Amino acid sequence: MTALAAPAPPETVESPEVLRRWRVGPLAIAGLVLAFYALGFVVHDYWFNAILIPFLIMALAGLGLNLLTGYAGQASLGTGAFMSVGAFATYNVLLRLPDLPLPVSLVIGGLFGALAGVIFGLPSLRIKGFYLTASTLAAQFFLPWLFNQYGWFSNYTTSGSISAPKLVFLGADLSTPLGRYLLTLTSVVILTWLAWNLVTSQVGRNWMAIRDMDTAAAVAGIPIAFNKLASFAISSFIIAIAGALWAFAYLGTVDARSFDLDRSFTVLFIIIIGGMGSIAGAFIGSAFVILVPILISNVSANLFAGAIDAGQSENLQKILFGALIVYFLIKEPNGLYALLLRARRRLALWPLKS
Amino acid sequence: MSFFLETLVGGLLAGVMYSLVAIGFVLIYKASGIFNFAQGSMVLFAALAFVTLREAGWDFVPALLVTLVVMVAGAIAIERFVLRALIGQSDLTLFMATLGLSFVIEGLAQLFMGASVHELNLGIDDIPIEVGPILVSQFDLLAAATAGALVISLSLFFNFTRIGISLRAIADDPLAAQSIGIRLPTLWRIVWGVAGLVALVAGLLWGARQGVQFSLTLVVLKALPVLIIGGFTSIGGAIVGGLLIGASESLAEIYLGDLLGGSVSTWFAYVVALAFLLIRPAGLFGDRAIERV
Amino acid sequence: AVPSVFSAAAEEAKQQYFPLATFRVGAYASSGIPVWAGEIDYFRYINEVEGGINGVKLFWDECETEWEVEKGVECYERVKAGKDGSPVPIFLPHGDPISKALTEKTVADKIPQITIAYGRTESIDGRVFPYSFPVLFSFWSEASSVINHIAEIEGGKEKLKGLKIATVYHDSPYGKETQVPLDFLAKTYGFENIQIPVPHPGNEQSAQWAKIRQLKPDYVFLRGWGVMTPVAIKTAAKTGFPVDHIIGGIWSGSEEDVRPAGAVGKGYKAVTPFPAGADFEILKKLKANIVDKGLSDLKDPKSFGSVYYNSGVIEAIISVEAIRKAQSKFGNRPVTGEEAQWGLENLKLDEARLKEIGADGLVQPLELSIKDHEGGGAGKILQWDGEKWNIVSNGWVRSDRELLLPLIYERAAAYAKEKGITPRPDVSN
Amino acid sequence: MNAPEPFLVVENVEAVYGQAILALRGVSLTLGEGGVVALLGANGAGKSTTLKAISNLIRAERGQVSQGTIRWRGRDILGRDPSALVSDGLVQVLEGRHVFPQLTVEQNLITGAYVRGLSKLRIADDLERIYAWFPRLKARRQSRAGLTSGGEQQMVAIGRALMTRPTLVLLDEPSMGLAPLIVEEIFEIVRQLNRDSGVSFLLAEQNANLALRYADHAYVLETGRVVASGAASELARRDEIKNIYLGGGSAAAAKPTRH
Amino acid sequence: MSEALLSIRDVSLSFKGIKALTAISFDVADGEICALIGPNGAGKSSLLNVINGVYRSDRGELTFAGKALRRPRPRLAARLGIGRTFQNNALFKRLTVLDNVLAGLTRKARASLLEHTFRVGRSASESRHFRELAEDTIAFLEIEAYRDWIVGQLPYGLQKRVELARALVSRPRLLLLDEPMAGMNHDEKQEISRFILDVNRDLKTTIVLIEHDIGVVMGLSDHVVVLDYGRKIGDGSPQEVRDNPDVVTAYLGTVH
Ligand SMILES: Nc1ncnc2c1ncn2[C@@H]1O[C@H](COP(=O)(O)OP(=O)(O)OP(=O)(O)O)[C@@H](O)[C@H]1O
Ligand SMILES: Nc1ncnc2c1ncn2[C@@H]1O[C@H](COP(=O)(O)OP(=O)(O)OP(=O)(O)O)[C@@H](O)[C@H]1O
Ligand SMILES: [Mg+2]
Ligand SMILES: [Mg+2]
Repeated sequence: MTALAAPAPPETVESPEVLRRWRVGPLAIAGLVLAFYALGFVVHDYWFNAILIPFLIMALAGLGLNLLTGYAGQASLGTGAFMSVGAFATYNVLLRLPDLPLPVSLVIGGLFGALAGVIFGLPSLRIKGFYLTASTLAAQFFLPWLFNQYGWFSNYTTSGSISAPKLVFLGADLSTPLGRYLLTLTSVVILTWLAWNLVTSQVGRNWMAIRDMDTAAAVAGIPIAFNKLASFAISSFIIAIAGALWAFAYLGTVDARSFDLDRSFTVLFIIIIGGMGSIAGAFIGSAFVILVPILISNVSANLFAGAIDAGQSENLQKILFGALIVYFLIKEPNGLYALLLRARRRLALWPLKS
Repeated sequence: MSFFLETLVGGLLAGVMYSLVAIGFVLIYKASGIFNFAQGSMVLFAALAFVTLREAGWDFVPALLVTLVVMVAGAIAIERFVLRALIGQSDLTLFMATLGLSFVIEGLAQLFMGASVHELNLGIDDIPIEVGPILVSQFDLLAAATAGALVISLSLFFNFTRIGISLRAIADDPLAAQSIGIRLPTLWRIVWGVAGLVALVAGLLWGARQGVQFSLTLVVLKALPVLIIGGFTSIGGAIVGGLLIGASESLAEIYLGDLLGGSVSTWFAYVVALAFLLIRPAGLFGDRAIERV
Repeated sequence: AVPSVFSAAAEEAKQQYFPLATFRVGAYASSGIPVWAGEIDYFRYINEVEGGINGVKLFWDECETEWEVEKGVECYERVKAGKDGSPVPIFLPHGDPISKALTEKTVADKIPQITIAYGRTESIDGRVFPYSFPVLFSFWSEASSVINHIAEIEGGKEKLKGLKIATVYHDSPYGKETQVPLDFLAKTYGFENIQIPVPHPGNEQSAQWAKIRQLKPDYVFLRGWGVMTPVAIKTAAKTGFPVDHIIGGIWSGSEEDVRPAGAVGKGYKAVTPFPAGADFEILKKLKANIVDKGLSDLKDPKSFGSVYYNSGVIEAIISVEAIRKAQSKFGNRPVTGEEAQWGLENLKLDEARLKEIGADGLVQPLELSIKDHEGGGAGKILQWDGEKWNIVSNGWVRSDRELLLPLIYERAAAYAKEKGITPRPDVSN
Repeated sequence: MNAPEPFLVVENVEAVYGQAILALRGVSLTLGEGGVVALLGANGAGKSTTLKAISNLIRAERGQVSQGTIRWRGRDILGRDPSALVSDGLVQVLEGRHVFPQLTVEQNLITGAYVRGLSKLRIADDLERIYAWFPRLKARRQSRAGLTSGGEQQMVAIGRALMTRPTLVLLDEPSMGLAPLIVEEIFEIVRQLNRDSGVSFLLAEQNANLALRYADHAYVLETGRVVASGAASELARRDEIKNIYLGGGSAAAAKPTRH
Repeated sequence: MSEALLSIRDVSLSFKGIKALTAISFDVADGEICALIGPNGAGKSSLLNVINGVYRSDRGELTFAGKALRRPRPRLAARLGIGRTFQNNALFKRLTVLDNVLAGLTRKARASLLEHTFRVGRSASESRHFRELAEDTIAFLEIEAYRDWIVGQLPYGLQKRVELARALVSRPRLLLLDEPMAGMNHDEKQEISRFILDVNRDLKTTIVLIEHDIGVVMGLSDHVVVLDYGRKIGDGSPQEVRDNPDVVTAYLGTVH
């Protein structure tokens, strides 16, 4: 038995202790973060407004959902709703308590999201699988309805849409593209760090245990109810902050309808294509979802301009995007992150074995 | 009182229409444990193909048959290029694949058949008839009858043939199903083909009600709570769930709507469904998850 | 900083860039396709027949938005810097949510957005919303025109008293926009104002119409969106409500909205700033010079002269005229957004000018100013005869803009206060 | 090479999981028609993988045969649809009780007969045969299989496979979790089917003593390679093989005891 | 033999008409190894499930360490120090071996959610401490080589070991093992037997174990309880049970 030589472990999944032991990780990540900050000072408006900011915010939402779905195993279609809670709560805090510093308002918005998450997470104590997923739709339809229905939430504007009062922190105006980018990036960095702490700790491990087999988790002494609700709370906290950023740092103004079911799908899609149960996966998935359509559209705009009918070219793009999704899922069901890891390993072994 | 009755009957009839869409989901879920998000796109595609043929001058029956053939061909292609390659993957992965599929189907539909809005006339007048104190539409009655017939025949088909049990076997454990010779590809083609048929029926009836247009894909939103209540695996549950949702939604809109400011039916069905789940975690007729240690 | 760079560059550029944020796929493609065809056909007409605007030809790129906010924003960001040295004079967001998301961005970039018959009503006040132009017909004007049309049928505004008018609306910010003015008008004229919401997407309305059957209103004002309209008409017929007593709003008034309702749609009316029909002079010219020569962007010839096609033409006319106006001050060259803003705010299309363009009857007489980015405020009433729309109103039905404007200014001021905006002074000319 | 080719030939097969884990590194074995061959080896040696490579169920676990050939009755069966193989008479009993949890015990068994498309009557006969072997299943016939005990599930899995009326059975750890009486029973069934109906068996089994008692030929695997093979009776006698690869000698070998 | 650590009195359990357990009573003495044997479907696993609260018995009482277990729930049982392995491996499939074992330590965890989130307070020291415990157990069961493997990809036999490690790592007072040696060859069974003996001897862990290999049972256990059709048909020393004619006909047959 002990004579059995174990080959190198396949590294397709993020497991808390494996992550914790990353050696190159911190340095590389610090470098990456710095690079992102540096990027802020070299790129053009278009990059902030159309690519970097939405990419970061959707990655953040993906991160939040990944905690819930990828780590704790509770698939949710209520992401849009929790984003809307963040947006509307933050809006009201900014409006009604204008003296609070911006980060505090964001955190309060996140806390309301957490509260909503806990309330709508309660059914998870009894319901599992797609039934649970479908039941999160109750949140998805109820919360945006609430914000749309009662004018108080949008301060009785006729249009029902909310827009950010001036974004100021420590006297600096964060309403410029660069300001909004830095605000977003900083929020993302901090929340990612916290999420990282969580998933590499006993908490993350417990969530994953519940995900993989909840009876066994209970037998091992893991408090199931507490952890499920905690995962809903923390995930919704992050998602809510993403929602507030979406409203104020990206679009500038939103109404409840822009947090519809499609948004929930997009975020779910991000984590599945990026890699469930992987922090990097949320970023990779977000990049895919935000960048690929833009890429396709830019390429085809330059390639086929005039050659084929505009409408048909749009349809082809849509088909292509759908086909890409299916293709990548077939190629690597564990997401692009796993695909990258494998490619990296191949590359490392390259001269030796194909 | 008659107002109440009328609201109730209106709701019930609407509920049947929801069931019609829900059945498509049930079929595929039964067969593979997949929550098929592309069902809505299939409804659109079928209806669009049918009207396009009709507008090109085809007769009703040939148009119907050709559409059906197209849907079955589509089912075979889906099995070949998507499902087969994804055997044994997690539910969520499969779910997402169907989402990708829906992009493809919608894109294809619009690529070949355009994006215009079409009228679909099935030749049934939508004229109200008075039944006692209440008004009922002939069309709605027909729709209800169609849905009823469909449910009964499908239930019989799946409960009294080998296919039914084989499908449940596949959904339970595809590996084991293969190991004893159940042909996944064949069965998947059958089920997706039947789901295509159901999509066609739903597409025709919904299309006649609201026109054949992109928003046909949105009818799935009405089907989801129906599924939750009825259970993802029960065809009969789809009809019971549909009636329950239709009726409660309609009554809620009238009697709760004033209280809460209207539009409650956006979420009411989901909340009803959720309440049901808390009592029966697998819907009324769904299979309970089995976990033995 | 951006515009100054470009005004220099623009003087060298010979052509005017005019990006188009289209939606040719997705949920709203059926309306997008004819709209953009109308738009593009008119631009081609300007280029081919008139040799450009005072010799400055137009050229454009498309980017697809699928009518989604994020894609719209991305598109705007992609094109806003102009192309080949030619700046963007005007942006047409074509979508209520997109236009709202762009409200502040357009101010920062100094690019006017034209939002005909959508967008914030209070952006009529150009002192607070310098770069948003809800030209022609706001939702408030829409509501008021419908009431005035009913008054006409009934034989005068005093006859409105005691009438029951129900508004069946799409339950969204768009749908709710008319609640305030209707409330106000109901108080003014003494009719009963009933509001009935329909949740998105509105493919099932039995409860709403059961309620209408119970309340028995005299008229129904239908503010639908997408599939909600045909379903409403069908359900109305099913529940025995007379279809010719339903008056649709702008976005319930296209061929695409009624055709699916089939035979029961006959008699249904709608108010619109985009009259349907191919008899207008300019449409004849488009037919002769563009469509018949195979230059049209329109794939489905049936749509020529439809509400959506005409709306594209109308929007293009207004854009072109605004650029023309701007050229009158800044010179015959591609203009910047800031210059086009001036053009828009000083745009005046009287009967005479409209006749010259060939758009009399198609576009209502219009006069914009800093305080008034709407300028028109009238609509025509269409009635569906089972095949096509016919104009049944006697010319343009005017709204009670004088009554409503103060309310609008109040709301604009409140917005300014919330956002900490100092309104521009009204320095008309 | 005039002699007829053996019933089943596995030649130099390499198998990989997830394009990364090399589980078989060139396994070759043969099985004559009507033979009973045992595959032995420690945990992780590759027994299950060999069986799955033959039945082609390896595909469903994201694995694949990257090299080598597998022929059955003279035909190349590499990469064939597993269910097609079943209808030709090759069935595998998966390791680890793969029952259909939502179906009843009886429904589970009946699914095994579908591949033959038999009449209800014939199916009933076959069912009785299975019930005669495993009376325990008859008692639990209406229970959902997922709720039955571990051993009962194992019986269901074996019974279900036998319902296909196979000519070649790949049995993966049949004795796992079964009470001693039932283990004996299963091996008796193997012997009986083999003798009376000429069914061939390839069985992966941890209980080497038992397996060698019933098999006529055996292969020993270690880390994906065949390290020894021969007639079962001979292998059973070769102590060094037993000690090195099969863990311990005869049943009489020292057991850990208390005190 | 010392006094009873676990005493089971008159426990009955049924599922929709199926009597899984009928009036079962016996004691498990502190420090002993008690084997539970019986034909398939006799109710052995069900009994373990009742002991640690996965199933709720219809009737009967359980006493653990002198205290009555009124409403046993899995987590409560874990907190009291009852560890468990399962017949069908119930591992956390997508975690590594190490993380599976660490998860077994939850009942000892003290650091709060917030401490972990911000990496403050007890978070770091606890993680370090847990890591040591886990590594010890992994070394003890000789699976270091697989420490970073995803459990789902391990062969069955190794998975059983990991499960044992997970149950063992928190040093339970009572360890319930459901067929820990299924699917192993003779050597491997001996190895596991040795581990079990070591645990029992060195850590004074009381063990209840289900096993079908009668040779192992005889060699390992102090006390054997035999179930058949949900009833207890034998209870005594290994030798006594082996000589019990009921047991022979119901379970062993004539082979042994
Ligand atoms: N689904 C899988 N994915 C990845 N690796 C696998 C998979 N199944 C088996 N392996 C690996 O392949 C090798 C051989 O495993 P296999 O299951 O064939 O062994 P075995 O001899 O049947 O062992 P056991 O006696 O434990 O059943 C092992 O190293 C195992 O880790
Ligand atoms: N949750 C359940 N629902 C229904 N029946 C059950 C359930 N759990 C156990 N049973 C039944 O109770 C009986 C005892 O099962 P149990 O699993 O305890 O047997 P066991 O002695 O462990 O058998 P084995 O040796 O085969 O594992 C079996 O007939 C089984 O079908
Ligand atoms: Mg094996
Ligand atoms: Mg058991």
